Amino acid sequence: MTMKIKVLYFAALREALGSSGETVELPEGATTLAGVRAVIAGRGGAWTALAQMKNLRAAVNQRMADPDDAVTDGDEVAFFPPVTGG
Amino acid sequence: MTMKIKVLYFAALREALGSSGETVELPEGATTLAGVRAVIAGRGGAWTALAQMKNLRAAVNQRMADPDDAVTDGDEVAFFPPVTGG
Amino acid sequence: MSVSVQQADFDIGAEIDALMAGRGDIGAVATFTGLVRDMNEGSGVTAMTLEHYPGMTEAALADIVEQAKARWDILAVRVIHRVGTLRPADRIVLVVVAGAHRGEAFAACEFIMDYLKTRAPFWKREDTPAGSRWVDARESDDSAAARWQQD
Amino acid sequence: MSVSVQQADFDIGAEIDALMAGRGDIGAVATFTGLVRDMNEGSGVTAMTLEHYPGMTEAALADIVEQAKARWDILAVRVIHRVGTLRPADRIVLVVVAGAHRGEAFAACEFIMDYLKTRAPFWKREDTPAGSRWVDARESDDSAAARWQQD
Repeated sequence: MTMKIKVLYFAALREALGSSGETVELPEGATTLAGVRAVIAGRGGAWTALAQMKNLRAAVNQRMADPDDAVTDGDEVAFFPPVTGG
Repeated sequence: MTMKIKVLYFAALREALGSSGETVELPEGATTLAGVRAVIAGRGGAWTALAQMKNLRAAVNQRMADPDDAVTDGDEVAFFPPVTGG
Repeated sequence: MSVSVQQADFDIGAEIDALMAGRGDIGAVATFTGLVRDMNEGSGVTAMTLEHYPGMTEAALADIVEQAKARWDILAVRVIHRVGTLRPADRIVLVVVAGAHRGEAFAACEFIMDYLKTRAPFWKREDTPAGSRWVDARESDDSAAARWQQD
Repeated sequence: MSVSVQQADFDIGAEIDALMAGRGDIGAVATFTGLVRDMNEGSGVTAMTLEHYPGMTEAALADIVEQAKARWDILAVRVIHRVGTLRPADRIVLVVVAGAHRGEAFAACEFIMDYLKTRAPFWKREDTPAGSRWVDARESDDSAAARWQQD
């Protein structure tokens, strides 16, 4: 069964990718946040920003998440630079 | 030469003494804050409150002061309970 | 509602009054307001734009407030964070913590700011004479948040 | 004038605005407001009267502010302490500290309150259903002030 997730990009990463988000179909075996990141960066071109950007942070279903955290069908995943509000 | 100082009393001490202040002529030898306190408490009656009140604080010329601090002619001395503002 | 993300400015006095309304048990109110400075890292700043992650922002702020309430004996909290374009001297963020005593109000207010700075999804972009740039996260913000970690 | 002792109430927002007026270098404003609680030590409080030592009060507050300015890199400070008779939920004291960054604003604001509590000559008398009583100094206020002592 193919997993479909929603992926969002914010701030400098959004600008580098030229995208604020997309729906991504995950290949088999991509079951963690790190896996999702590798799949998208693997497209090459501007998408390599996802691999190269320093200190990239991520959330799964709107909660801060770590690279090893699981990603499953229907999840909302977000990638972004360290936050700078306040 | 006799030393004359102004002495002020505040809060619960003022009420216990029934006085908010007075001019005091100091006998020879009373040259510290502790000396001033002993002279006034030595009058007996209500004035013993000055010796008995726990944790009494004092100021000389409107600055917090210690028992050993010097008192000289014309000074303004104040005795009061620990402060409770704020 | 104790948390708001909004474009509109806020009135600190009115926010405190709203927290206090009808209650006499509050003895201490600590507040923090963050503002846009006209200089940052040596460059003049003419405007600042705040981007955020709608949905997660509100959830993250609510979570930070819950953590503060679990940790300190406080009575009421209000957090407002603005988004959109702001100018120097504009208010960005407000945290108000009310409690019976000052020590807990101060600690909870500072905790909320430190956590907000590292865990709430806001990003600042500054306009300077040399162009627009994203503000870099400060190492000191990570260490400020880290000191609240409990074992 | 950065220090006031007055009977009149104060407006926190207006005080912050006055400190900020005409400047763009302030990034952080920490405030503390102390209020009259309707209960203390298990008794209802119907009113509170604040006595002070005119002259020394202003000097003590100014000295506390100078110590804070010498110790932290802060830009502006405002302290207002009310005297006379107040009711539950009335404001008693306001400390506002403005700086470039939040850590120093928070620390200086808390320092000023801790020192004010132990070194500024104010005394509170509470009216309760059982009569009027002077508020006892709290041991915790001495220890709060003591932690700022430098060797």
